[in-house]
Amino acid sequence: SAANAAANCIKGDRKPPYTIGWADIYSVPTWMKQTQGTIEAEVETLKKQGLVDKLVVTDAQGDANVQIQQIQSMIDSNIDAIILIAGSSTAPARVLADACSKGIAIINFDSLVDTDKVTAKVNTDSAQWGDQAAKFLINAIGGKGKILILNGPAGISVSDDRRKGADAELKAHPDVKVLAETNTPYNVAPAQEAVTSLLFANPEIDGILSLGGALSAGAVLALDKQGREQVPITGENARQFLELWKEKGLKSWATMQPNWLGAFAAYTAVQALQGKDVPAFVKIPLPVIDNSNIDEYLARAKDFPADGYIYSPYDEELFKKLLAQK
Amino acid sequence: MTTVAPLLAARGVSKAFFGNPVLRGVSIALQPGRVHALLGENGAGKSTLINLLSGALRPDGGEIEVDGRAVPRMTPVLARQAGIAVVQQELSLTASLSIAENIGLGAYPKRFGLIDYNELAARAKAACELVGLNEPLSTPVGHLALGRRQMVEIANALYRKPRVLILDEPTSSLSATETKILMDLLERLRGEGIAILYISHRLNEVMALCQHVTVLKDGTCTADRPLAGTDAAGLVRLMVGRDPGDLFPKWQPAVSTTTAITVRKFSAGLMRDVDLDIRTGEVLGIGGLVGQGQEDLLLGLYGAIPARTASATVNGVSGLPGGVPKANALGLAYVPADRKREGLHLIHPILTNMMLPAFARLPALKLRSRKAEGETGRSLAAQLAIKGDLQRPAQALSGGNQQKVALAKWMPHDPLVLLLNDPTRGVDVETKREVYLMLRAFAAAGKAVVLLSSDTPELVHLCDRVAVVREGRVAAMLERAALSEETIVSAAMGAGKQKVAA
Amino acid sequence: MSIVPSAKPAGALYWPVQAHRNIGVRALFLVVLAFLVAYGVLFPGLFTASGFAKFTQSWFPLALVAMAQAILMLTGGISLAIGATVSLGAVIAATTMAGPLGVAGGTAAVALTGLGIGAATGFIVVKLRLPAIVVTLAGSFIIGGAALLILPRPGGVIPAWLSDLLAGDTPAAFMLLVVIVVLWKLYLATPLGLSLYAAGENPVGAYRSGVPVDAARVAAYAISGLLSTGAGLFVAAQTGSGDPVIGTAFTLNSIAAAVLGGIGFLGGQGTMRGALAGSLLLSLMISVMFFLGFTPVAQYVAQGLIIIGAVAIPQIRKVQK
Amino acid sequence: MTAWNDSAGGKRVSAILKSRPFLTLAIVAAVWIVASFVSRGFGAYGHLRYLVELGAVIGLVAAGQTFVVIAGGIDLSVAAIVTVSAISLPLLSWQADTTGLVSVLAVLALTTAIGVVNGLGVALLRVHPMIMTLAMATFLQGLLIIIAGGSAVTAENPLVHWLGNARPAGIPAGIILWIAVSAIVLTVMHATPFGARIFAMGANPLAASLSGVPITSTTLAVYGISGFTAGLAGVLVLGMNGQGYVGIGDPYLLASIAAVVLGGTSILGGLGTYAGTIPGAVLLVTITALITVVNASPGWRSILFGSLILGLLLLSGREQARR
Ligand SMILES: Nc1ncnc2c1ncn2[C@@H]1O[C@H](COP(=O)(O)OP(=O)(O)OP(=O)(O)O)[C@@H](O)[C@H]1O
Ligand SMILES: Nc1ncnc2c1ncn2[C@@H]1O[C@H](COP(=O)(O)OP(=O)(O)OP(=O)(O)O)[C@@H](O)[C@H]1O
Ligand SMILES: [Mg+2]
Ligand SMILES: [Mg+2]
Repeated sequence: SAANAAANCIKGDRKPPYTIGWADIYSVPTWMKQTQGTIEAEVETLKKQGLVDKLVVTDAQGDANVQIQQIQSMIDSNIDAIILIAGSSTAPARVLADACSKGIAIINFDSLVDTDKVTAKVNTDSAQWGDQAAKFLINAIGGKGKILILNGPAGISVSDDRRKGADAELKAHPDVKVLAETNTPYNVAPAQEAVTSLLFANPEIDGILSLGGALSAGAVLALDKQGREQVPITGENARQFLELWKEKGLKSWATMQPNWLGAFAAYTAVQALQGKDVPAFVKIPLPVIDNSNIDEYLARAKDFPADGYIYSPYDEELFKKLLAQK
Repeated sequence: MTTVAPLLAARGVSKAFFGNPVLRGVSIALQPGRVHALLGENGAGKSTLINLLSGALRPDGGEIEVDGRAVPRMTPVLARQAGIAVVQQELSLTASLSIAENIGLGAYPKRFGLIDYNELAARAKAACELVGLNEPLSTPVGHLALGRRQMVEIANALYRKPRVLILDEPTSSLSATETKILMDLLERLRGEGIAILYISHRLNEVMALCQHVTVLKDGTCTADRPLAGTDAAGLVRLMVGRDPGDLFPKWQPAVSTTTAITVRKFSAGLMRDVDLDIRTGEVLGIGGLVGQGQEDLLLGLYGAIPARTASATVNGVSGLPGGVPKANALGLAYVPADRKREGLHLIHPILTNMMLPAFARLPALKLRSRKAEGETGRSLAAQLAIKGDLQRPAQALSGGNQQKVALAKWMPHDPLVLLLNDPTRGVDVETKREVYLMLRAFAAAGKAVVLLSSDTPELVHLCDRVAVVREGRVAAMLERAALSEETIVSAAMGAGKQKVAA
Repeated sequence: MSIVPSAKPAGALYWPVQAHRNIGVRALFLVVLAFLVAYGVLFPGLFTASGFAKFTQSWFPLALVAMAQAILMLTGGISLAIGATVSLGAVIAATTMAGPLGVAGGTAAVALTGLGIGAATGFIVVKLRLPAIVVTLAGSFIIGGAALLILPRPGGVIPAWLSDLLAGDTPAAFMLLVVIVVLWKLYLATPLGLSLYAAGENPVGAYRSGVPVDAARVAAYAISGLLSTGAGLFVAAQTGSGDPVIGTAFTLNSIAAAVLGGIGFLGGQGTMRGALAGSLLLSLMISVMFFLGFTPVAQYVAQGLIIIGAVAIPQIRKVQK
Repeated sequence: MTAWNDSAGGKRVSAILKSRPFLTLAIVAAVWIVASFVSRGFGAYGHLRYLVELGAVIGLVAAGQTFVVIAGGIDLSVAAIVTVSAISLPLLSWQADTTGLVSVLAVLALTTAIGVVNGLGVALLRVHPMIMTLAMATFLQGLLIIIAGGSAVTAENPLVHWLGNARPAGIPAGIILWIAVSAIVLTVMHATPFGARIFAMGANPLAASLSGVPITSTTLAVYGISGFTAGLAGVLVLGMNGQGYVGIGDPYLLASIAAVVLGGTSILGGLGTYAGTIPGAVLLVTITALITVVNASPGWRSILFGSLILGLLLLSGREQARR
């Protein structure tokens, strides 16, 4: 009954095999496709264990309103679990509360919703991301100099959180001067265009604080095409960036939003449905890529799409450990 | 002479477009109880003058007076308040609205701020009855034939109970019956003391209806006088400034026995199971009441609408063309009736309009020769008396001149069969004469002409044979000897049916 | 008056006129009906109060933006700023309603913003004679920027009772839609409202007949703005908060819904009932495809096919006739 | 009246000075001059050259879009086609194809075919262009799910790399490509019967059809051209970024339409020229770059961008009354 259920939203009345709903916000981008790949792999494993019988996938085509409607349909079809990347950090809150009240396990990862009416949220710490990236960069340029900040789209919580996370470090180093900031989609081309213009307008720069996605590759290409010296730059685990890093011998640091968050979310949903205790927030430690381990990542590059992300390895042990942490 | 102040008058008005003077010091006065004719060649400035009178355009100089008082800034709204209604040719209608909504357009009766549909229905019905429109009032205007739309337009003007009624070529798309209704109506309105300004290129109408005439030539007033004591020839003299020749050319039949087009059991649109032979060297008229399927006959032969036939031969090739490009390749050319919608590219230069059939036939990527195009264009313009810069957009031409362009563009291709849909609609007499001469010359050269016309005299005097169409069939095929306005009209009405069939 | 048939039964003209307007959208109505039936069969819960409520709630904002787009297209205009305007409406609602302005003040602020933006756009397009598509493209950046200024990241709050009222288990959204449709019918029965058609299809002729062409067009833009921010308010209520980029997808969806509903681009062609049916089809499609278990790839392909089919089949039938 | 104004040559000069393309060009020049005073590096030769190179991508997409718009349509699938082109090139690579030319041609054939399908829907099914191309964009999204990330190969196509990076005689290859395409487009548009048919079709399709213009095949050709130039833009943008990705074409949908209209082509069809689209494309990238270097919050930058477009439209964009 509901009283002795362990995790949020779980009433203990759902029996395996479970049907899992994957409410994808937009299935076309490569990162999403890779993430879906890890979910499908995990579901296969769970199927073999007799825990899951079906994975239902919806694609909101980038529209948060459609995602809400699709989650509603999942509720209507009495699905057992919903895993989702939110199209808006606020919009799905009410529909999720509905789902929660119906005893559906909800695991929200990557882009989170501001609500506690979910079974668990799974994510890296965006503020920490910004903080660590800023630390590396400031250190790499010797505590002073002129930098550019590249960030994801405006109006999105993730990009805003990462940027805010960098604030403390930047304030602590008044000698680090931010020449310009831009917001673009997390893609190569717009970053390359923006950085090219910024470089012409600000000929002297010492470092680039790039906060995710494929922005860093764009910046490196921009510097390269102008025949400029590369500067210290932060980034994410995009394969193109890691390859450029090696090729140009960059002074870099990268972290990642591991694609296996998806697999982990599916795993966690099943755990919660089975009555296991699941923390309301599972914080995924940020894996760090630096010169010490970049070769390990690049060695596996051929297993990943050319425009994809080389994520850190994972297995069930890791998932168990993550769930066990308090 | 007259002591009454004119209801509406222009005093020495001038108007120029982009520096080209169109009207120079023109005056006109509309008196109650009088039908006033406004005549002039195509492009003389008639439409422009009524646009000034009705406030659609503002004069560069001179004044517009209502009841003898000058109105400094005439607008369509003011004009309507002053009881002035204008019948534009098919200009002000909205296809998706119903007949009633179109008739009431711009002056809906209101109740609590909403349109009072019952009142609208009543008043629209009254207006419709005046012009003999009996279609349900809820019919969308888009479903009506051209002539019926014109009647809606007239009903729209009458709906406002005007004191001054201005009609710009109202009969050019009307059938004989509709024209008759309109003539009777105007006569009655005149009797009620309404002032009427009537523009037409059909001089017999003008002679029958009007009491006073103003003639424009090149933007100036060349005559302003009572009509009494003038004949049609006199009117033409006033318009063109010299003695008119005969309107219709003298011609000898040159019909051969070879046929240009033969169809058996031909069906397209409204036309059903028609057998027809079009011979080389003849002008074959197509007559009948408006909307009996005549247009579908031409369009079907031309491949512009789907058509079926048991057998067909077109210029020696068997089978229908089945598409406009193919029809063109077989030597067919079509000149549509509605020049603005179907005939011309109004926003494009006159020259481009003239060259379009050539562009459609030349190899797609062959380089154009601007020089050759210019020469062709100039010679066509000279041939058809189209004046002025050929780089102007076609919409800057007056209606009649637009019609000439729609015709001219086929001339360089020397088509073997000309399919003409009311080619002289809105064309002034002088141009008509030229067009008639051209058509006969064309036939004499061994080509075939199919002339669909709503102008019965044209059919009588110009055609070797006339096919009268009724309810989708050829009700009668009248040979030249049997041609007269009476035979055509009675065949069209179905009266002479037995006689002809026998 | 005389004995002229003024004593005809009420609506003797109005209803036949309406009936003629149904002709163009009959095929679409059938398609929508088929989808509704399919949805009902696949998800019987649709016929419960809460099922119906949720279903109409997901349709409602799309219905509003479809109307917002349709009214412009009827006048020969178009807007690429609908999505941004929805977002702006949402953030204004989410930042005002919990504050001193309260729900009434917040609603007024949303409505005034919509009317103001619409009227300004209309003025620029109509009076300055600039192409609507680029004016509203530029407008979408300006309006979207304003939304970002008000709420740089998702946040704000809508009073819970309002959210429960509009987007709870009540058919409030449906009632609201009915009210809006009635208001629209009333507007279309005013001289200014009906002028939309004439102003869209034949502005020169309409002007010469004394139709207030410019006023009708500017009013259409203003109403369109109001409907868009209204949709934003509803989305904010539905989600309980504001998001400065929530409306983005509505721009293209509103165009798709309107065109699906038979609204032409040249102005004066189409009916609002068609646009509403178009938006309903778009919304139904999402749920029906879910219950049929379509994969994302199949969803994309089916969506494309349904949209083309719904437009092409009536066209082809028309040609065949 | 001055003497030269009366001469034929003088007339032509004054016509050019008054024309929309020239006006747009003048605006671009003015923006460049003002911007280089405001920001030192903005007006540097290298930067302007880079802007033109970026403009080339928009310009290529907008070339097809100009054809389509003049013909009375619109193509909302160009963004998806650019992406399909950039993503599918690595998939269509063969060992034997050492220059990379064959795979580029294969991709262009694919994108042209996509355009032709658009044309089929518009001409034969009579689906409105906006709906047809929107639905096509939706289809292509489905296609992208299938092919995206499907290849672990980077685009190591020599021809594509050359296009994106080479600078023969100091001019980026992309710009050279754009110049060549522009010359062809302007010739086809204004000096061939095919071009004249397109204008006629856009201004009055009914009259054009009755004059013998083959509407169906012309429509197919127009959308095919749009697919082709969008595909070419995809190849170029792939070369410039070294890597294609899903979403790479997204910025080019609205940009191509804006470039066309800013360049003076009527969105209603029948009037316009690619000669205006060219400065229109450069104008757009210039404004984008200008906004990038302005230090302001995202909201203000967005507002500034919109206001600039609106302001420039006021200078150049009056739509003539029609119908
Ligand atoms: N808006 C305009 N812009 C430029 N030229 C115009 C305009 N309106 C009329 N014109 C020109 O003014 C002249 C007079 O045109 P108008 O339409 O008044 O002639 P019309 O007498 O009505 O001829 P028709 O007998 O053919 O109807 C024509 O040469 C026409 O080209
Ligand atoms: N460049 C132009 N721009 C806008 N309107 C124009 C232009 N040129 C001409 N017009 C309008 O078109 C009219 C010519 O076409 P219109 O249909 O009025 O001719 P019309 O002779 O009155 O036609 P019809 O004789 O068939 O009634 C001009 O009187 C003018 O009002
Ligand atoms: Mg006239
Ligand atoms: Mg005329």
